[in-house]
Amino acid sequence: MTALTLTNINKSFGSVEVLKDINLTVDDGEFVVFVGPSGCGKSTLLRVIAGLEDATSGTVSIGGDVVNNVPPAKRGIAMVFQSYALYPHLSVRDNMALGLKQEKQPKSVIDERVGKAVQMLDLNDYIDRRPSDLSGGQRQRVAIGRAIVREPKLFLFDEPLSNLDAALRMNTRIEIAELHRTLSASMIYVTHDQTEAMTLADKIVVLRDGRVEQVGSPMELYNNPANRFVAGFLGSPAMNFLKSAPINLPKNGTLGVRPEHLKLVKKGRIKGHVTHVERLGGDTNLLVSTEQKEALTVRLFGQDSTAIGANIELDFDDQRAFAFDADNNRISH
Amino acid sequence: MTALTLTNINKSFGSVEVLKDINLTVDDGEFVVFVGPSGCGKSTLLRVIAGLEDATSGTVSIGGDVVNNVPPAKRGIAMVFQSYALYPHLSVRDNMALGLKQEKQPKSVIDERVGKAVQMLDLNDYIDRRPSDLSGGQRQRVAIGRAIVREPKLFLFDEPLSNLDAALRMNTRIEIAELHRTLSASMIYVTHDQTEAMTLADKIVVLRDGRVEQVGSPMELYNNPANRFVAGFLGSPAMNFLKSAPINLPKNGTLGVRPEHLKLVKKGRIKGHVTHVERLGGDTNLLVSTEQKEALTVRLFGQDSTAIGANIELDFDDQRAFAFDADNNRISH
Amino acid sequence: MNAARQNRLNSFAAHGALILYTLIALFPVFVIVINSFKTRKAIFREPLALPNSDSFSLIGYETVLKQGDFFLYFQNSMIVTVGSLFFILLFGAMAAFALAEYRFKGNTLMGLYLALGIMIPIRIGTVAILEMMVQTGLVNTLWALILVYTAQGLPLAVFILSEFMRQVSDDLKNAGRIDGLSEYRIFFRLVLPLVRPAMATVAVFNMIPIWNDLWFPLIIAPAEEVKTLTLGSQVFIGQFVTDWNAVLSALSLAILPVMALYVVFSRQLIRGITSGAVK
Amino acid sequence: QDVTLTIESWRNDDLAIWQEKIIPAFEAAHPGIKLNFTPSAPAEYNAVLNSKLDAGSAGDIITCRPFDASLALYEAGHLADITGLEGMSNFSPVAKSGWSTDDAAVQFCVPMASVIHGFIYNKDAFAEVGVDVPKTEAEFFAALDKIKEDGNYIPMAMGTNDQWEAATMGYNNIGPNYWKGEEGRLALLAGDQKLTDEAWVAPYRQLAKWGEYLGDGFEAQTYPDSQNIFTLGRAAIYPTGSWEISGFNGLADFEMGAFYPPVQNEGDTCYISDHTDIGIGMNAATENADAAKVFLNWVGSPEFATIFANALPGFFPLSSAPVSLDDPLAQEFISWRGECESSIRSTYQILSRGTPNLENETWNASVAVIKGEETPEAAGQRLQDGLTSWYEPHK
Amino acid sequence: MSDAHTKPKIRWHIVVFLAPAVLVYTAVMIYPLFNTLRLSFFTEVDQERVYVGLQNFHTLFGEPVWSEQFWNALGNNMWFFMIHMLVQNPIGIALAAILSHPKLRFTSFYRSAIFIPTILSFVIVGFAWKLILSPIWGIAPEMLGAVGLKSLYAPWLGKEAYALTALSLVSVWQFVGIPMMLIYAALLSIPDEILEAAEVEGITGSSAFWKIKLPLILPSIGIISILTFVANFNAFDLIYAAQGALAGPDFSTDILGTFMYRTFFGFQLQLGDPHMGSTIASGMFAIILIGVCLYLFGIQSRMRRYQF
Ligand SMILES: Nc1ncnc2c1ncn2[C@@H]1O[C@H](COP(=O)(O)OP(=O)(O)OP(=O)(O)O)[C@@H](O)[C@H]1O
Ligand SMILES: Nc1ncnc2c1ncn2[C@@H]1O[C@H](COP(=O)(O)OP(=O)(O)OP(=O)(O)O)[C@@H](O)[C@H]1O
Ligand SMILES: [Mg+2]
Ligand SMILES: [Mg+2]
Repeated sequence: MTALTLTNINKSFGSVEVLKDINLTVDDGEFVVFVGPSGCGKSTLLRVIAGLEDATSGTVSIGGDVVNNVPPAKRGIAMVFQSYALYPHLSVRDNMALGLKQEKQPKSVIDERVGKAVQMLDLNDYIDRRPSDLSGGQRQRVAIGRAIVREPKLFLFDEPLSNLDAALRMNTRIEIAELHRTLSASMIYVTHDQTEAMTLADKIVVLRDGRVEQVGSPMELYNNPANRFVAGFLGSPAMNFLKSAPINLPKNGTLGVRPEHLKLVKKGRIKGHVTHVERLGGDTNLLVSTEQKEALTVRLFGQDSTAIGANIELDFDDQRAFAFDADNNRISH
Repeated sequence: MTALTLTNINKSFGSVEVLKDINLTVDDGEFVVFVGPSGCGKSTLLRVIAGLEDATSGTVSIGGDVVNNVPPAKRGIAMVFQSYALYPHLSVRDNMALGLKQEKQPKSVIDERVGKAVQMLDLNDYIDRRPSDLSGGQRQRVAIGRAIVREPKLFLFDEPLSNLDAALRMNTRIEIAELHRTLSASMIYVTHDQTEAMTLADKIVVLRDGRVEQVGSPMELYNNPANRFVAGFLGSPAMNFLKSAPINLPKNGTLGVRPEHLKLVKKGRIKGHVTHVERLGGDTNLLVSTEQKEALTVRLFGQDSTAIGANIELDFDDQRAFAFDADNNRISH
Repeated sequence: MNAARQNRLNSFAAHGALILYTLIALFPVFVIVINSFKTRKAIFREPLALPNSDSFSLIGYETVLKQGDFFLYFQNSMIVTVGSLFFILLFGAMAAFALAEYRFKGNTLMGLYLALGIMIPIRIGTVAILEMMVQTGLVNTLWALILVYTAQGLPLAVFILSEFMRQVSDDLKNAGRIDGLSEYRIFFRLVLPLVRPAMATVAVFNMIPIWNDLWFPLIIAPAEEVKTLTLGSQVFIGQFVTDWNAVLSALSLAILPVMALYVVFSRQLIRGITSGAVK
Repeated sequence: QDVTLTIESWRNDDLAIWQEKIIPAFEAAHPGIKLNFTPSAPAEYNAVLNSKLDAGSAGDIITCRPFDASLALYEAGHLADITGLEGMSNFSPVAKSGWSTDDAAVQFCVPMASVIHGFIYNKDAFAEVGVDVPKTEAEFFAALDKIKEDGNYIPMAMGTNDQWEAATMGYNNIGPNYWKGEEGRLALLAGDQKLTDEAWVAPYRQLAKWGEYLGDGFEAQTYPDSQNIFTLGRAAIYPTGSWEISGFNGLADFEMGAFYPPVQNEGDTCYISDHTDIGIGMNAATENADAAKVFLNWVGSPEFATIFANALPGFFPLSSAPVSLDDPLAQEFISWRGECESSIRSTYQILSRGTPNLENETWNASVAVIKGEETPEAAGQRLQDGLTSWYEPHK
Repeated sequence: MSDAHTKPKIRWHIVVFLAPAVLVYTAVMIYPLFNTLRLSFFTEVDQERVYVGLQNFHTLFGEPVWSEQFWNALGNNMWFFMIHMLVQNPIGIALAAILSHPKLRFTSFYRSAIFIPTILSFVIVGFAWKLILSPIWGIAPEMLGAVGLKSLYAPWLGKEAYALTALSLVSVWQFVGIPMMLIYAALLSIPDEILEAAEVEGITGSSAFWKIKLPLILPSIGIISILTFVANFNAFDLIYAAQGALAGPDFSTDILGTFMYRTFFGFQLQLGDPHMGSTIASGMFAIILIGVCLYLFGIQSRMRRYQF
């Protein structure tokens, strides 16, 4: 069964069209991640799904029922806001418990669920503080906890981890994945983080300027991007695009090669010199300027000693390269 | 010359000690990144440097002068707040221009600097909107722009990129690096992002519970962490820690191996089975449970086809492993 | 209207309650206004009836416009009200900001001192005030009234505004400090615009007693050229005979300008004025 | 160089008359002196005037309330001594009593007007119901009964909401017949009579009977309500004073008549309250004392008396010079001066100087009695107790 | 500022911010007021002002003629205040809560309409309500009659038992706009996102009000309560306009303000007595000061404010 169906959703703020003809299905228990540039309408789409914003046209159905006229609370959703939106007058515990109390859950259930969330989010020490006495990351965890305790059918997360530190982010990410598995709830998740998108998603939705560019599993999008935008948006560092490519391209076409698919070789089709080296510990990125003055990134596994200024030659496996036409659409081989 | 010297800084909120005896030097033109778990005091330390919060004890000197009693505006700094703190009643342009107008810069200078920042941050379309009509990421960019246009001697960034999408984040990161180079301004930067920390920093300061755990260049910290905390905090996925290790360890000691240093081998010292596979496109993480029921992460370059449940054997290069004693301090070889 | 979020029933109930209360609020005003257009006999014979061809009369308005320089009074009232409000808001907001923003010795005491004034009716200080005005030669000037009303309005303004100013995000003010804004500019450019709803509220509160005051105009500025509207309308209330037509007309006329001022100020009651400022 | 005299007054009502009649007449006769009449609302007058006098911003000419209010101003040095003013010779001692020191040695205001209490009635209503003007108390109540029975008219228009009507138009209106005017009043002042004496309690007894003839809800009826009820022709009798005449003339579209308070028994001497009400004096601090004296002298002159009396029928000049009145109703009132003995209101001279204030108490008691909340005897006792507590001759 | 010397630097801006208000206020308000309150320690004997210490207070509280009036006025004042607290403020808050609903239409119309009574002068309010409640002109009886409740009618303003309550309600009618405005302004400053978060949790309508909005506007409610307290204990005009200085019937509507005014400025034949008047004013001042201090130190200091 489908957990959520969006049909021809449009949304304008005044004369600004923010969402344009969005169609999307989320299956029961599916984990869908929205990605897209800042301002492309991700939050707005979440708000339309939540019922906090009315679509200008189109229908939203949750669990098979059209919910255009159903108030947010009755949609069986929970939402984590990008701005946290904590209740400033309530302690951490009460922030989480309020929704449950509203549902008239017995105290034991409330205590248990809140206790579990607190545990999971490592908030034990702060349980009686108010939001104003918490750090940014702590606030964000409270906001996540507030959604978790409600155990809804559909979770809406708006960049829930953006303020967490790496360790906590990883933990929480794994917890969310686990939550997803155990609750078998559907989840819609907005993020800017490649790792989150790739690891969590069953399905990634790439949005751009209020339009859906492509929908698919992470590997599908990674390996088969429909167009240059998607190809460039997924993957970090981003895919390299070359105009003056060593292979056959249509007029004004572009060649796309992912940084990890470029190999340092003695003799290669691409020549250039290193302009900058980013050492990340686990891997190293070389920023290269080609003979044609195009910029490239090369991703090397492990720590590399190539120095800035070094002249290098690069090559790649044609099978792993992508070709885009003048309209930036992918040319399939 | 030193751009900033912190001497014995302590800071308490009431009875809660948030910063404990912090000593730190930032050289002229240096790019220093603060990392540490959420709530460890990073923002507080930035605020003390900015003069927005008085240290309970200790001295702050900027450019050689003790500035404990100098108001923020006179310290020659610019700050990007974690909460953005945009002026809600001013347009994007005016948000950026306000500080310059205050300095009585000629209109041409203001226009030029604002124009450049707007360009860099891709805010052209929003220049006349108010913050309330912007998306989260757009707001954050405005906040960065506001700092950039002031061209101060010392920048303070509190997680400036956490709401940006990958592409923009990378661009802005590179812009900040360039800014750093061209302005030769010193920068202090709080982030949770490994990549940002590793690529931008001349020097990383790891904080924990209000204390400095270790200071050093990114590679220094990555390759020579002083203790288990630092080792675990830097690097993504995080370092694996094993109690029951195949090498000699002191009593209650721990072995640390980075995920990328674990190799899949036919016959290895560590045996286990795969519990989960994270496919990130460019690389693949295997989550492994060892025979001793310890959890491990293995990072493989490229796309890997290992399936969940597979029994695998792992090994590592002893030279690249770390040993920690019972107090979690590193035992140097 | 937002279909998903708005329960039709609730919105009916809300409108119902508001309409009911609006009727209660307006009924007496309605009585006054319709009666100001009637002959005296009709006012008292059938106070509830609308004016009809028989009972319609503009006699009250004619009397009002004939007696005294109504437009001058009007202008005086305006000057006094707007002038006083300006100083109340400016000085009051400044003091409120100092109290809300800075920790300094005697902060609480100063707050209490500034609040003392709302605890005693200023009328009992009339003689001393009048003496002061006589000595400074301000008697029978609009300045005298403006000064008195400013002093009278300050305590309340400080009290309310400081409460609202505490709600303005610290990060925001700090951002301003780092941008090099002086404390004065932080006040004028950041805080003042953000407490506009509160300023409007204070303005409205103060405008009413000032506009309607009879006492101080009567005592410190009774001269013809500085008479206020309220004082001017008072002419129609006699010892034994009251010209009800004129009183009703004058009062109906006097509602309009305050109403206009109210509308001006209430425009400042803007939803979400601080939204988007902080995450 | 023209001098402008500013006149403080509570008589908003008279603004037009001053502007249209009195001021032109004076200015025509006295070039070089201009008048500026600046009345304020009666309720605030005392407070406003006192404040202005204390602060030194009051006008040159002060309209004087009778008795203690003005006496206090004189004693505080705010009103000038004008005993020697020539115009003062035009007034009788009784007329002057309202504005002289207790020993009558110093005069500080020129008497300007008095008002006479009585009852105004609706002649049409009387004709319709078929009642005659009552001469005695018995006839009075018989008439009231008849009107009440008839049901077309409220027998008597009076309310107790504003309190003062009950005392002024009730107690002090009908009272002089019982305490024999000045005789009783002076005896009370001297401590020879007490408020518990029959002469002082009896008026309350009559008042106690009034309640049933007043309109429904008279408890909440205000003074303007009463005026309107009567002038709109809804009530037959209106206990009042001559001050209403000028106002009522323009309002009532029926013919009005007046009768003085009915006596107890046919043939008894009738007493009326002919109360000195308005005086006019000079601010001791005025810089235009000479001009002010010229003006005050003119106020004392027969010329002023004639203008004033005809401009404001119902406010009768106190000047000894005879004045002829054009208004028939006013003429009716003033004619009683010849028929009956005159007196002033009992509480005004000296007796309201202490706390509790006898005038205020009388308001309160009259209301309570009319509403039946206090017996006449209890009321008398309460007032007497209050008086005894501070007034030496009664201790 | 007294602490200027002990600080390393005088924070001149604090002085500048405070100075205009403090100067104007001290000169035109505090000085005259205290100059007048001072009079409560004096009395006038033969046109001379003599110092009598606490004698006046002794008179006020010791002599039944005075003390009975004082306690009567204080009691009435309490009732006056109670009615405002129990009727005016809840209605004001309720109206503001309804009005602040984000999607409700015509709110500015309602808001203005409900606020109109507040901008009327006391003269007009007194007149209108006397006319409406008057038994003579029949508006109230007729309207009650229209719904079959004519028997409930009584000439309220003229009855000891009802007059004060009736006037309190008129005053409530007049001033409901004030708590409404303040609360409305406070409600507006609650960020939309918080309310939306609540909405998603099913906390809407009245529970959103009780659980989210009310706690967040508590500081404003505190201000309103204390303002109501102060305003009520200073009240005067409405009673004066409707019932006169003697606050009839039989002093049943006499409150401290009318009592003080009558005594201070005099009335009809009663001469003004600034000394006893100031004594009463000092008493009022003390009562209000105690109330305000209780609030400031007992309640406000414990109340949390939230920054948005
Ligand atoms: N005003 C305050 N009163 C009391 N405690 C506070 C206050 N501000 C911050 N804290 C506490 O101080 C600690 C440090 O806070 P800080 O904001 O510096 O953390 P941080 O390192 O910036 O965290 P994050 O990465 O989550 O933003 C936290 O535990 C926080 O709860
Ligand atoms: N109330 C509003 N009025 C007008 N425009 C708005 C409003 N809210 C959002 N927008 C605009 O709509 C677009 C989409 O906003 P939205 O918040 O959905 O972006 P987003 O994809 O969530 O971005 P981010 O990743 O930066 O949070 C933006 O360009 C934004 O400026
Ligand atoms: Mg968003
Ligand atoms: Mg922080």
